[in-house]
Amino acid sequence: MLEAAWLICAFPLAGFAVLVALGRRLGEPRAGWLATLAMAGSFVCSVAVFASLMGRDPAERRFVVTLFEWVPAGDFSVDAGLLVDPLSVTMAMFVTGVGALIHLYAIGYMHGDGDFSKFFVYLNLFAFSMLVLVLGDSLALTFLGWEGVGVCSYLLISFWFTDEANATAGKKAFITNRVGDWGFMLAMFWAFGALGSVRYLDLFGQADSLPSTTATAIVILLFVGAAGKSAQLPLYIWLPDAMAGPTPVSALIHAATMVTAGVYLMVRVNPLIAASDAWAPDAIAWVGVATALFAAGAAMAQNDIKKVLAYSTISQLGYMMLAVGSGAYVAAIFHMVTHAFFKALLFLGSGSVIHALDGDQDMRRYGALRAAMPVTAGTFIVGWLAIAGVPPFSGFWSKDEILAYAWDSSPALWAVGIVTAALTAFYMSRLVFMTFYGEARHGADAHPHEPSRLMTAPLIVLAAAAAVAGVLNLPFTKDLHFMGSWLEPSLFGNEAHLSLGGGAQWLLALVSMAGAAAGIAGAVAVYLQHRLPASRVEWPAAARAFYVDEAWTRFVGGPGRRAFEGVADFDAKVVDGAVDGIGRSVRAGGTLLRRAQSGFVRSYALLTAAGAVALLVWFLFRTSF
Amino acid sequence: MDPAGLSTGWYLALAVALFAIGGVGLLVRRNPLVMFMCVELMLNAVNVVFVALGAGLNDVGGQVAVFFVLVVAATEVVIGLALVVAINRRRSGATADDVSLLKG
Amino acid sequence: MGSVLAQLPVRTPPVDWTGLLPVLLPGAGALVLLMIRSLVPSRVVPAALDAVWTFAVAGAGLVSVVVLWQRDAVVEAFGGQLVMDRMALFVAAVVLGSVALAAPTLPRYCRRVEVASAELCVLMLLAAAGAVVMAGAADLIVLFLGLETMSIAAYVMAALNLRRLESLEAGLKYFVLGAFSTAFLLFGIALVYGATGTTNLDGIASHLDAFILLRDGMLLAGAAMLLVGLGFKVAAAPFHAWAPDTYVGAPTPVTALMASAVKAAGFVALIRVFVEALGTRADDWRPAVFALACATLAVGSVLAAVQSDAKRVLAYSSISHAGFILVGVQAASDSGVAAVLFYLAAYAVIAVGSFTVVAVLSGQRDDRTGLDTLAGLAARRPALALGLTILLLAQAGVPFTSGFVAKFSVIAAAVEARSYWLAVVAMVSAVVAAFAYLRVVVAMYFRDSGDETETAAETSKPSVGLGAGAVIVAAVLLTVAMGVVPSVLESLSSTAAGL
Amino acid sequence: MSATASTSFPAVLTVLVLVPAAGALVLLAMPRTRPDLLKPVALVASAVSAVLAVWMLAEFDAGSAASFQFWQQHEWITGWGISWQVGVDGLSLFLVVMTALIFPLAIVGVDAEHSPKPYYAWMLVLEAGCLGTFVALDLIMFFVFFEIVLVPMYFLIGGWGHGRRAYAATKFFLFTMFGSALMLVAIVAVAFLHSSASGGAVTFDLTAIAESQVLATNTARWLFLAFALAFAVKVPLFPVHTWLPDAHTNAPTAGSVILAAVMLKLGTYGLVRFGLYLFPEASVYFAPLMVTLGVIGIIYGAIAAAMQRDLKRLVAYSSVAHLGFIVIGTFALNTEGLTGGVLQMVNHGVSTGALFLLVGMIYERRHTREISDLGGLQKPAPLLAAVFMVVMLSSVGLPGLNGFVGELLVLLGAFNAHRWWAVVAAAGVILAAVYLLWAYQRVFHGPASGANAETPDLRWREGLVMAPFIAAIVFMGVYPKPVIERVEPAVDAIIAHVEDNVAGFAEPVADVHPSVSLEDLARSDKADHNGGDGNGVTDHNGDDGGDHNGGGE
Amino acid sequence: MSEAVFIVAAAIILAGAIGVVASRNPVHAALFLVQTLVGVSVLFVLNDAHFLAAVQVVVYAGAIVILFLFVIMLLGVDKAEELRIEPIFGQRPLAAVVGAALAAVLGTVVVTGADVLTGLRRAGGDRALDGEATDIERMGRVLFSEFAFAVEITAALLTVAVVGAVVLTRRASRSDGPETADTAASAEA
Repeated sequence: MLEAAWLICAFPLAGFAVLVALGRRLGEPRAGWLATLAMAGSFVCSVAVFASLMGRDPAERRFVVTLFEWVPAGDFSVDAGLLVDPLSVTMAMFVTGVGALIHLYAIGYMHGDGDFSKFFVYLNLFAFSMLVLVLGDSLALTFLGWEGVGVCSYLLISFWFTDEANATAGKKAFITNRVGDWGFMLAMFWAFGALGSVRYLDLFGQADSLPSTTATAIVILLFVGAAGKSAQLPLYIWLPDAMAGPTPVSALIHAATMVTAGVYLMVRVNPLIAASDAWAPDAIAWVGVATALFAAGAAMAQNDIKKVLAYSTISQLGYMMLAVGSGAYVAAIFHMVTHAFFKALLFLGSGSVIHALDGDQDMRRYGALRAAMPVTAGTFIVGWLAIAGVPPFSGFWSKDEILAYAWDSSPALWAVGIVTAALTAFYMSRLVFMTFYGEARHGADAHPHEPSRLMTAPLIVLAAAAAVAGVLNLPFTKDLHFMGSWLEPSLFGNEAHLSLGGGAQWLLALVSMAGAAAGIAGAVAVYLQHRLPASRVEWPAAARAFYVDEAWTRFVGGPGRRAFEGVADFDAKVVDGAVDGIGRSVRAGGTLLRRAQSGFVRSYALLTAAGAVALLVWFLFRTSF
Repeated sequence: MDPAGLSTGWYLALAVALFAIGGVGLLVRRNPLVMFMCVELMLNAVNVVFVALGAGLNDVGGQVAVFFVLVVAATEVVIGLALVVAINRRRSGATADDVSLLKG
Repeated sequence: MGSVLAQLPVRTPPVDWTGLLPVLLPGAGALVLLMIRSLVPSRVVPAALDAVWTFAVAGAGLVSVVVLWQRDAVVEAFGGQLVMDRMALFVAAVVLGSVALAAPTLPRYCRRVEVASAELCVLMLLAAAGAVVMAGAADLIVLFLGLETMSIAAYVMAALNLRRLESLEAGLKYFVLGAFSTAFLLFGIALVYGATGTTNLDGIASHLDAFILLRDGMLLAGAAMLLVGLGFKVAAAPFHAWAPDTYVGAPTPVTALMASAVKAAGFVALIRVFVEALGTRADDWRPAVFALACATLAVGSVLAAVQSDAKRVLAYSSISHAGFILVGVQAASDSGVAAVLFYLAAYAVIAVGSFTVVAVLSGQRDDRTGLDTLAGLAARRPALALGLTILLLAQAGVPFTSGFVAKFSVIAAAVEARSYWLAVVAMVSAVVAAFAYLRVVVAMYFRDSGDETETAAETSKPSVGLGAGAVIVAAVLLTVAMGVVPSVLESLSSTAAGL
Repeated sequence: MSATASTSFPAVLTVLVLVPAAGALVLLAMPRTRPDLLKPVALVASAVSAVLAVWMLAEFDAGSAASFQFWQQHEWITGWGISWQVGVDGLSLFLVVMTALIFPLAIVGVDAEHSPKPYYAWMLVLEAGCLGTFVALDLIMFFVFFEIVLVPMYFLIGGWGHGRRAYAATKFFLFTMFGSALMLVAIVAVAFLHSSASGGAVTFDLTAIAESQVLATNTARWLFLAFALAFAVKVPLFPVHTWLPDAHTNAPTAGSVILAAVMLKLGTYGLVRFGLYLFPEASVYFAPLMVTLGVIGIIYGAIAAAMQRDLKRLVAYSSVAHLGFIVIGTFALNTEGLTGGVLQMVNHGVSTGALFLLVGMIYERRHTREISDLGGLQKPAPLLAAVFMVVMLSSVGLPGLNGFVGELLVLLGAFNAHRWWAVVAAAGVILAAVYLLWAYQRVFHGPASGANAETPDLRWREGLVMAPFIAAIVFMGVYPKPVIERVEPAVDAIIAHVEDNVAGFAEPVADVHPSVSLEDLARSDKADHNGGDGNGVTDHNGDDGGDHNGGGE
Repeated sequence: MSEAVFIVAAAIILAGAIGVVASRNPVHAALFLVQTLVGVSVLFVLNDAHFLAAVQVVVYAGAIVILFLFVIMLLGVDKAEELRIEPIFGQRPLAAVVGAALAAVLGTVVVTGADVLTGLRRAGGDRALDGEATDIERMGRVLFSEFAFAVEITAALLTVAVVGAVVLTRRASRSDGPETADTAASAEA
């Protein structure tokens, strides 16, 4: 079955091709169904691959499917090949799984849109690129998927392009990502320069032969790329704007899958991290935790429901990076999966809320919706408990594991993590209370209602997953550490081993539970019992995300633009001016010489005589008397 | 008899002077006729040179050359005068400076 | 005793009449035409006779040249004074060819502009005869006489459009300056004679080979004066000033002849005197020619770029071409001579062709040559415009035209002689000159003749006429042919240069 | 380099060049009464050479791509050692094919706005000239074709252009002519110096001169500069690029297409064939200079492009940036870089050619190229927008499309040769996204108002013209191997030539390690397991990464 | 003796030359020219070129100068030319400088180079001046042997002169008077 791993990518690609060819003719809803089927097919394939991989001895759980030689030039040679190993298959499974659900949901959500089929074209293309990213057997191929998902997100964010804001958001996303990609490319070149190959197997096998500085450089550059994709500081700025896209897009791309690519990449290259200087992982960890705290703070004061979720996504990604930085690769992946479940759930839920309120995204006009849309509310609440870190929901387990490793790597990280956890609990509760509890604040004309089955079904499935995904990797005994042992072959024993004993772990867990409880309590106090006005906690600085984005915008729009215009003027005036100047000076010389051609025969004679004298003088010099 | 009694240099010096005077004359006079006369002066300077050098070389070639120079001088004068006549038909009393329509 | 000597017979030199034909045919043809015209009343013979006759005579001359070319021995046409070697024959061919090319335009032109065609043709032929004499001259005196024959005829022809004051002015300027430079030339001859004791070119060369002059002042001064005189004939700066005015004032077909035949004769004289006779002193005169070439190139191209009159553009461009040819002279080598000859042939065709186009367009008084009169020519007369364009591009040195090959050959000669900077200067000035040609092209193609008020009647659809048309077509075809398969002309010119 | 003639059709290249020229003559001879026949005739002429080119591509022996194939030599100007010598190797093969294919497309795609006869005639002359330049193996012959292309392009710009066409045409002509003026002197000098140094007769045979490196180092450097100037103008490199925007902007659509797709390549191709091959030492010596100029071009061109208000001008400046990549790839002087450079020549030809076609279509519809006048076109013209998007992405260098492969290889090569320049150059990739996406947004996104709302979508014919471009873009992005494996041998030969003739120069390559197989990894895992399977080994934890022991030992 | 003659002749010549240049009235100039010509012929005599001396006087003084005078009278341009003003800026000073330079340079070269003639002294032959023959005989022989062709060409030269003179002085068929505006315009072009 492993040889057929390429089918995983083939399905969405086929779907894409078919939809491009005759998507318009298929029309709604058939186009959507086709796309969904493609995703389902590829999900089935990945499960099959997973199964056959399980059948092998752990050390044999790696497999390379080489389709064809892609770019062979000199020493540089990359194949279009897939690296099938526990890590990539895990990713593939949840990408396709969650993807399929979101496709299903989208059929309902995009109902009636003019470009219905085009939407699914993009979605399938995205899925394909994402799978290439995940399964690619070399940095180059991963980069192919990497940029592919970037483009798809660009296309999907600006899907409703008639609105300038969407278009701008899409452009912003792509360009910001490109900044990251710059790092990725350089890392790729450097790896090639140092090892003569960008195939993962070579990188893994020879990581230790790298000088640690080189390894560090490569890792940091890759992290720049990852920071772009996974919206870490300071390149996160595109993600909040990306919410301009249709909600399924936000759920699939900007919550569940694409944004986690950065984390995946860092986990993927763990041997390089292992080979690099100590400060590299620390830097990653700190950036991650800083992002987590920062985003959580921003999320506390947002009123746009999707913005809240966006910032919370950033914050959760920060957690994952923290995990990567502290060597808890399994925890990172674990949290990535659980996060994929509950964040997708939350987004889809918010989607159906927005749907129900005819596209209104402002929570201040929500409230008391749980009566109107029980299913949505119920599932949403599950998601909330999961992300807030309330046991036994999945989020608790993954986040707790990360924090444990963080403590192990340095208590400071852990402390920030805990604070973030509390904030997370707070703002998520705030969101839930403002949306589903309290008194209805929406206009009378709005009639909130439960969306169609198509949309609720995915919610329920995801809710279930979000609730129980914790069992994937229970900390109690090594045998319950399913994911850990499953991912072993992909981590080459670079996974940090927890040094603190069970008791300490229990203690940390309790603290984090306390943090979550505190956060929820605070939210209850403010938004249900109104003990103190919301304005006290929603400081404007947080509402404006601490002005980072403004700063960027002002720089690009101000000095940046002026510099560019300066260059353009330089080209027009100086460089081109010089060229025209030469021409002009020649003409000037000509007009000057014309004076000599005065028309007076006697001046001509004078000129002739002068010339004669000159010649005579020259020959006089040559004479020998 | 022996012309070398008197060095060729003297003749040449004289010729050079004559040539220069003629040249300057052509440059400073506006009346075309006088300009032609100046050309004649220059040609005569040449003649002197030819004869003197011929004598110095004990060779008749110089005298032969002078003979042809005379012929050419004559023809040139004829054409020159014809031109002056033709121009004066159109513009009587035209000086060399007056015919300067073409310039630049 | 003297009486004794008087008894001795005068040994008149042997004459090879066929060898003399290239001179004899145009000269005698001129006289015959003169007689016909002066004896036979003009209503009896058609007006076109002059041109036809001229064409025929020049053609015959060409034939005789071809015949002589077949002989491999050097033809001593008239004792040791006129030696029709291959170079002389080549130049004779160029001269006669340009006359033949210039002639067909005349009937219509003379009728339109009211120029005395008979005299014009007579003078053309005599000038040609003089030019051929220059080409074959083995003696400075002969050279000088040939030059005068040609020049004086040219002075007259320049002034021949009596109704146009500019024409007379052109004649006068050409004449005054010509006479002035003749004086220098003669002085030069005299000094060289004094320095070497002979006026015979081979004599001079062998004398300079045989003896190392302790005092070469006289020789070099002579060289300088000769350079002035001949430089004037080929319009090398700073002796060029006459050229633009004369070219513009003279009747256009005459201008064509001046740019082709007269230039060719002047350059062959330059080669005979400097490369052949004074070849041993090349180190002395090459730098001077270097300077002249640079000045000529610069003046010609830069001034051409700022003209607003097509004829004047061509005039200055012909100066810059002279500069290019000087580059070949400066090389002072056989390949340099070959390059010069090639260039002369190529440029003669181009020049006659271009000036013929101008002649066709120049209107009743032969003065409508401004660039604005060319405006929109492409729309009115596409073929004519295309022809002129090709000729102009050839002058700019665009590949697949004779112009490119010519430029290439002189550049090659210069580089071979290690004068790289001259080559560079030449190429750069070629770019500047190209700008001038492009302005003409722009006028013809990219500017529509908007201000067609009173000129419309005359210039809107100029009638080319059979003769001129044939000439232009021939010129264009030759230009392109020489560009695509240059090897023919190349081998001819190298043979002529003794390579 | 050895040379082999084609047995089945020895004269193919000569015919390839002559067919369009003959077509031009035929056009001139066509009766004025049948203007409708002009375009078909032109199309046939160019199509014939296209077919020949494709046949040649099929016949081309990839195995011996380093040697000149379809080689043929005739006497031309024997007296001066000039011969008609043609042949293609891996370097020129795809340029020839691309040229031969793009011309028919340009002729089909764009109608002459007026006076079709001269228009198509000039197009064919232009085609002959371009093909001639790519196949010429004699210095003079190369120069001749290199120069002759100016004329038709001059008339195309001046006669069928817009705006300040006369100015642009003249500027183009003189600027490029000036560039090549010195090259002629250099060419002649090379030939003479070669013959005097090697004692043979004067010859302009490229291979003969290049293979016997007899010139003195300093002389060669000077001559290289003269050549480089000519090519730098054509490429164009900063700071001699300013003819390009004017020419492109004012040229008719087909003109800009050819200019961008084919004529700029004359410069880059020249740099390889007559720079590296003829003057290896000088190329190495001046490589830093050229790379610097290339990098400047990349950044500078991109920034300038971003600030243009005229869509066509924007694309023109983008060419400056893209050609910069080609130059740094060329002067990285290693296989990856040079291969990437050659690849990028073709890629840029395809994508920028397509871009200019699209811009032309937009202009045709809206009669303006001012970006500010356009907007929201995607609504009325989704297909046009989609095609534009694909082409744009390929020009941005998106993996999976052709632009990426070239850029990747170029940067890889450059990174090994001039690391920090490559770092800067890679930033150009960001800028490319900036100006192109911004332009796309301003033109296609947003609300469509007024005339923009009525913009008609792609017509059938236009679609058919664009289809080959899209196909090429995708194919060369997904499966460039067939192209690369024909280019690379020639590239290796050039690099080897440089290495042989330059003392102390070694191709800057990556230090390659033996490839690692799954088995090796598995084995190392075993070791790792046995070592690491004990109770919590503490030296494995996150913060002291210094002594992480990675997967293999 | 000969020195004295030379000095006198030189004085006459130079005086005449200066007269030509300086005299305001063309008629006077012509007469000064005659003076110079005669002086030159004296120098010829001094060099035993009696034939040339004769020709000099006959052709030049007799024919050419008369021709000049005829034309002067014909055109009535015998009015005095205003010599004090010089329309062209800087013409005279420059002319003076150039003339002086010319004289100086030529002088140095020629005089220094001439007292030892580098040319070969021919012994005997038709060309030798110290042979028995009279100079007329000598010239005759050389002219019709060595320079026969040159003599022939003078025929063509004279023909040109005749034709030229005729065609130029013949009244133009339809002369359109003093030039009009558009002539000037075309001249500007």
